[in-house]
Amino acid sequence: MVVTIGIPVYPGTNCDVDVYKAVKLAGASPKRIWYKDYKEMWKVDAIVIPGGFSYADYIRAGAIAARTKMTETIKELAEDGMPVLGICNGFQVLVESGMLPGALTVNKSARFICRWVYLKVVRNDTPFTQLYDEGEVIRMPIAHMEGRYIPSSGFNKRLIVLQYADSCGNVTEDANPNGSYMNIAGIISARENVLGLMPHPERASEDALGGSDGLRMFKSLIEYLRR
Amino acid sequence: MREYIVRNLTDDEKSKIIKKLGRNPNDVEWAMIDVMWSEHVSYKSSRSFIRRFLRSSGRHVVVGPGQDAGIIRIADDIYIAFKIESHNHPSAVDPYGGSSTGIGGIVRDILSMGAQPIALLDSLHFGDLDKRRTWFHILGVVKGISDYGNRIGVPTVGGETKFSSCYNENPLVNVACIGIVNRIVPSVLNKPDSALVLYGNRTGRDGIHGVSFASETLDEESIEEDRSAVQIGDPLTEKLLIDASLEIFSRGLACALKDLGGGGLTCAVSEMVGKGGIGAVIELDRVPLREENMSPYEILISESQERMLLATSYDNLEEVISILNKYDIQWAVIGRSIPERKIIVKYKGKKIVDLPVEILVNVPIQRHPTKPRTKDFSKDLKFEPPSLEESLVKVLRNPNVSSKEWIYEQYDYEVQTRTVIKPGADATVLKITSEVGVAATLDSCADYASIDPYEGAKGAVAEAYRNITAVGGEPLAIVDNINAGDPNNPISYWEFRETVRGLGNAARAFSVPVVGGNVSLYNESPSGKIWPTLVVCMLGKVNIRHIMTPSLKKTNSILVLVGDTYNELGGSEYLKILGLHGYGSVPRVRYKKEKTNSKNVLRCIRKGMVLSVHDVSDGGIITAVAEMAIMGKKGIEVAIRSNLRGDIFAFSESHARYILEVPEEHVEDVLKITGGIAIGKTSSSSSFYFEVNDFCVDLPIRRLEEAYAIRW
Amino acid sequence: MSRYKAMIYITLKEGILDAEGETVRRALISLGFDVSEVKSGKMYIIEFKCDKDPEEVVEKMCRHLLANPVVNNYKYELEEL
Amino acid sequence: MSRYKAMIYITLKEGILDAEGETVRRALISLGFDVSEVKSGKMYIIEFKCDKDPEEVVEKMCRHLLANPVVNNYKYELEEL
Ligand SMILES: Nc1ncnc2c1ncn2[C@@H]1O[C@H](COP(=O)(O)OP(=O)(O)O)[C@@H](O)[C@H]1O
Ligand SMILES: [Mg+2]
Repeated sequence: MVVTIGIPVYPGTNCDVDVYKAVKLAGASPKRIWYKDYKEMWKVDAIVIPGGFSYADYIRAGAIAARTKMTETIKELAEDGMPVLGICNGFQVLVESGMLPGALTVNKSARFICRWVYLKVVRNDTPFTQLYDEGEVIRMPIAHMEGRYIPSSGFNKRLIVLQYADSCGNVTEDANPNGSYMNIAGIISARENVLGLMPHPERASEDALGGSDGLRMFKSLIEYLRR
Repeated sequence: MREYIVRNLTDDEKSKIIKKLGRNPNDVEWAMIDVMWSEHVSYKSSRSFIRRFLRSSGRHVVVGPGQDAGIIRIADDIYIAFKIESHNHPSAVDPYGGSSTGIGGIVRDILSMGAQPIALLDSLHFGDLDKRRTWFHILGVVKGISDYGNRIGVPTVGGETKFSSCYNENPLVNVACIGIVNRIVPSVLNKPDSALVLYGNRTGRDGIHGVSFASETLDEESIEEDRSAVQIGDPLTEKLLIDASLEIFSRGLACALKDLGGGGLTCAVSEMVGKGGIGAVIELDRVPLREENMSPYEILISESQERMLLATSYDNLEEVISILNKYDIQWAVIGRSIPERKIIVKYKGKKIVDLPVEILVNVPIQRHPTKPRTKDFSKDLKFEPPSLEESLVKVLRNPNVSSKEWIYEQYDYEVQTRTVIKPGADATVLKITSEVGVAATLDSCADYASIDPYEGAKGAVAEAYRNITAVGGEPLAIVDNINAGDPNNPISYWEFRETVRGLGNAARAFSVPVVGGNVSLYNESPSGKIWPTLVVCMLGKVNIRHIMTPSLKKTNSILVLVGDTYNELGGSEYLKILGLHGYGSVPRVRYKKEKTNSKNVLRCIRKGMVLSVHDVSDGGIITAVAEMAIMGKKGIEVAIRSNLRGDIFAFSESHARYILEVPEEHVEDVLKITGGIAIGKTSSSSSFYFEVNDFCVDLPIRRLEEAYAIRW
Repeated sequence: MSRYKAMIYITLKEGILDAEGETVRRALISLGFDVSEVKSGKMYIIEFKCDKDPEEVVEKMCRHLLANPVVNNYKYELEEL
Repeated sequence: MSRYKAMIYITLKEGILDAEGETVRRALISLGFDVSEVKSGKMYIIEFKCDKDPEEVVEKMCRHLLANPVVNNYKYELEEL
């Protein structure tokens, strides 16, 4: 079965081609869709919102993109149960549009950080992480200015899927690159079909680039869709 | 003629122009001639030396100097465009705006060749760290590059950062961009009756007199007065501009393309048609404006950012427009090309400019007197050496040497998923296909050039050559940026000439042609001038399977030193920490040795006989070994006997040297191939033991790491 | 329809680390100023037209786009042009 | 030494491209607001101590760090605490 994955492209999105390559490598059929062509999203099996700087991150990262017809469409599809993965700016769009709880704000250092980090896989019972082991430590790069997760009131810890950790999987303050609440790197929606994460799995999709732990995230999703 | 319009012309040039034209130009015409005759646009003071010393031939050169960027072939059907540019003056006044628009400009240079921008590099030179102004420069420049480069989705993958008081008032911001070319789009148009489409940002009053500003020395007054020369970048528009342009190229709709940089619309139009032997009619009313009541001369010379000029056939116009509309980019058909060699500008129904193209594009060469600096740099150097331990820690902590992670971590160096060797190594490697990669480095040796400009220029080329070699690359070509002082100052002009001469000779000797470059003069202020600073951007070709990094990989492997060490401390980091900069002879470039050693090191890498490689440069052998140990988190034990005094051996910055980490079983072969010597081994302990004659360092690696990884 | 100008100020809520403000505070101290606290914020000066209650319109702009209720406070001044 | 609170507002000078303001304007329009102009700016609320003229101190903070006189305008309000 051919799995089609829709990749929305907003003005300023810049990881769409990287995600396209990774999704293809993982075995699915990717489709980049310009934000004006949002109706094309109806035809896909799952959505990956890529990173970048939609609308140059003006106001707040993801804020303007979250209020476009494209995002409204994605939200409707997610409400119908379609899996949606938001990476970096994609995660920011997800929280800004209310598809995920909380907010993402300026890093503790007030600087942009590009760095490879270790992550602990807290949950492997999601469509996006089923190919990892629970508690497994994986490596991926982060690259963001606004990645500090702030919970909204009544935050449910069950939603945490990925945490920044050291190479042994200890969730320490030192391992927290941006000051996120509880070292949160990725969370899932209550319905468990929308995942947002700050690290870039598509940049860790090939050993030549420094690691391939990220590729399994796309493979997980594809396997889930095939079932 | 209003004086504020004409800033670059001498009286002599003015009368030449009147004679050639047979009449007095009007105000608008004067303004156009003026920008075209500025140093920044015309290279009038530098062209003669560049022609004389820089020749660029080579099997793999596809486009040499003179275009928006150089293009080389690195494999059968892989073409790479690259170019470097300075944004020194704007960055001195507005570091954030200056560096970000520098990035925007160099990216559009690459774009205008029809190439897809895939990487950026930055060479930064700042003043003393104990000056408030230096911090104003550093923080603004780095943030400017980060905010702009990251947003447009082009990774900033490498660079260099150096410090000296000569840059206090005149920091240098040189940025380079690399692109992949599918089909070259010329910047020259030779077809009359093509539509000229201006697209991108609207035109505002910003950047008026930018070129003149870049062609003058800086003083307080010029800073205040030249406010309008400063521009602010708009990365969102730039990103859309890139995407739209790439789509236009891929559908074959571009006849010619130019970015609007220095000299604005005037320069873009006259160079595009002028070099193609035709002319153009411009309808100025059609230019989309950001501000009301802009005068024709302001519209013609504004340097507002993020604008491109495209020539396309009228048949394809509709398709071009639909692409621009898709990306919400402003556009206007502002004119057409004509067979007559004239630039005609119409405004409000009247013809306001009618100039022969030649007057705008054929600017006569200007010569200035030169005067050698008579300084005896071979001056005897005698001093009591402090302890090696203390010196090593000081050198590692010196901002010229210490890790630049805190800078490159603010740049997205991963986007586009090509960065195989990340910043922090000797050169960056970008993956082009699963086999072929490009190695890239930026280097300068201004500290040597401050003592001997000729030898320093050669040194910058040699260092770049070694950095490419060290990652496993075969050096291919150069683009360069020469930063110097006021050409009217005979010593500055001599330094400039010596720099060009050194660059030219070295490039020829190493068979690494110069395919493009940029000159930035007038880096002088009342408090002094900069050291002549040649920044070399070199590209090499690598096989992705045979790449190397400098971090030590294993314990109990052997460290091999390749290359000879001389008493060459002049311009070294060691003398700098001792407060003796200016004494001693600078490292000499020995072409033959440099080439042989490079070839031999590459051979060892390709045969899989080495685990890590680092070239020896700033801080000498001991620093190179320390960096390898710090990056690889491995202990080392080194013991060397030398005829030189121990500290001199340890810190000499002689060229043509490398440190290799070699597994036991390959040591014999590696020594045979390279003629190197085994100097020690890696160990499982966490200590750094380095002994040379009766000098010795024995420190925990952690101590060195603390010094090296200093963060600001 | 009347024309208005709104000055909108957006800050971080009490209790949320103001990373930028903190950086500015440290920079000011290193420059020799005796600074105990810095809060950073954003400001938008907006000229708009409407025929209903302008205050309601500005509230809407803030809640729909300019401020994020999870992290931001906002306030504004309104002026008829 | 007295304590003061300064509210500092920093905007771009007239004629200098305000890309953020322009993007926000378009976003507001697409959300149905009738907006003719948006200017973006920054603000800092600073608590500090000094024994000389506080106005002079704030001027210095602005000129030395918070604003670049080449591209920015700034204004402030001062309050003794
Ligand atoms: N301004 C900068 N931007 C990006 N990378 C930088 C910058 N300055 C230094 N680097 C990186 O830090 C590393 C060390 O730089 P440098 O000491 O100049 O290396 P080398 O001596 O081998 O030329 C390189 O990988 C370089 O790319
Ligand atoms: Mg090196």
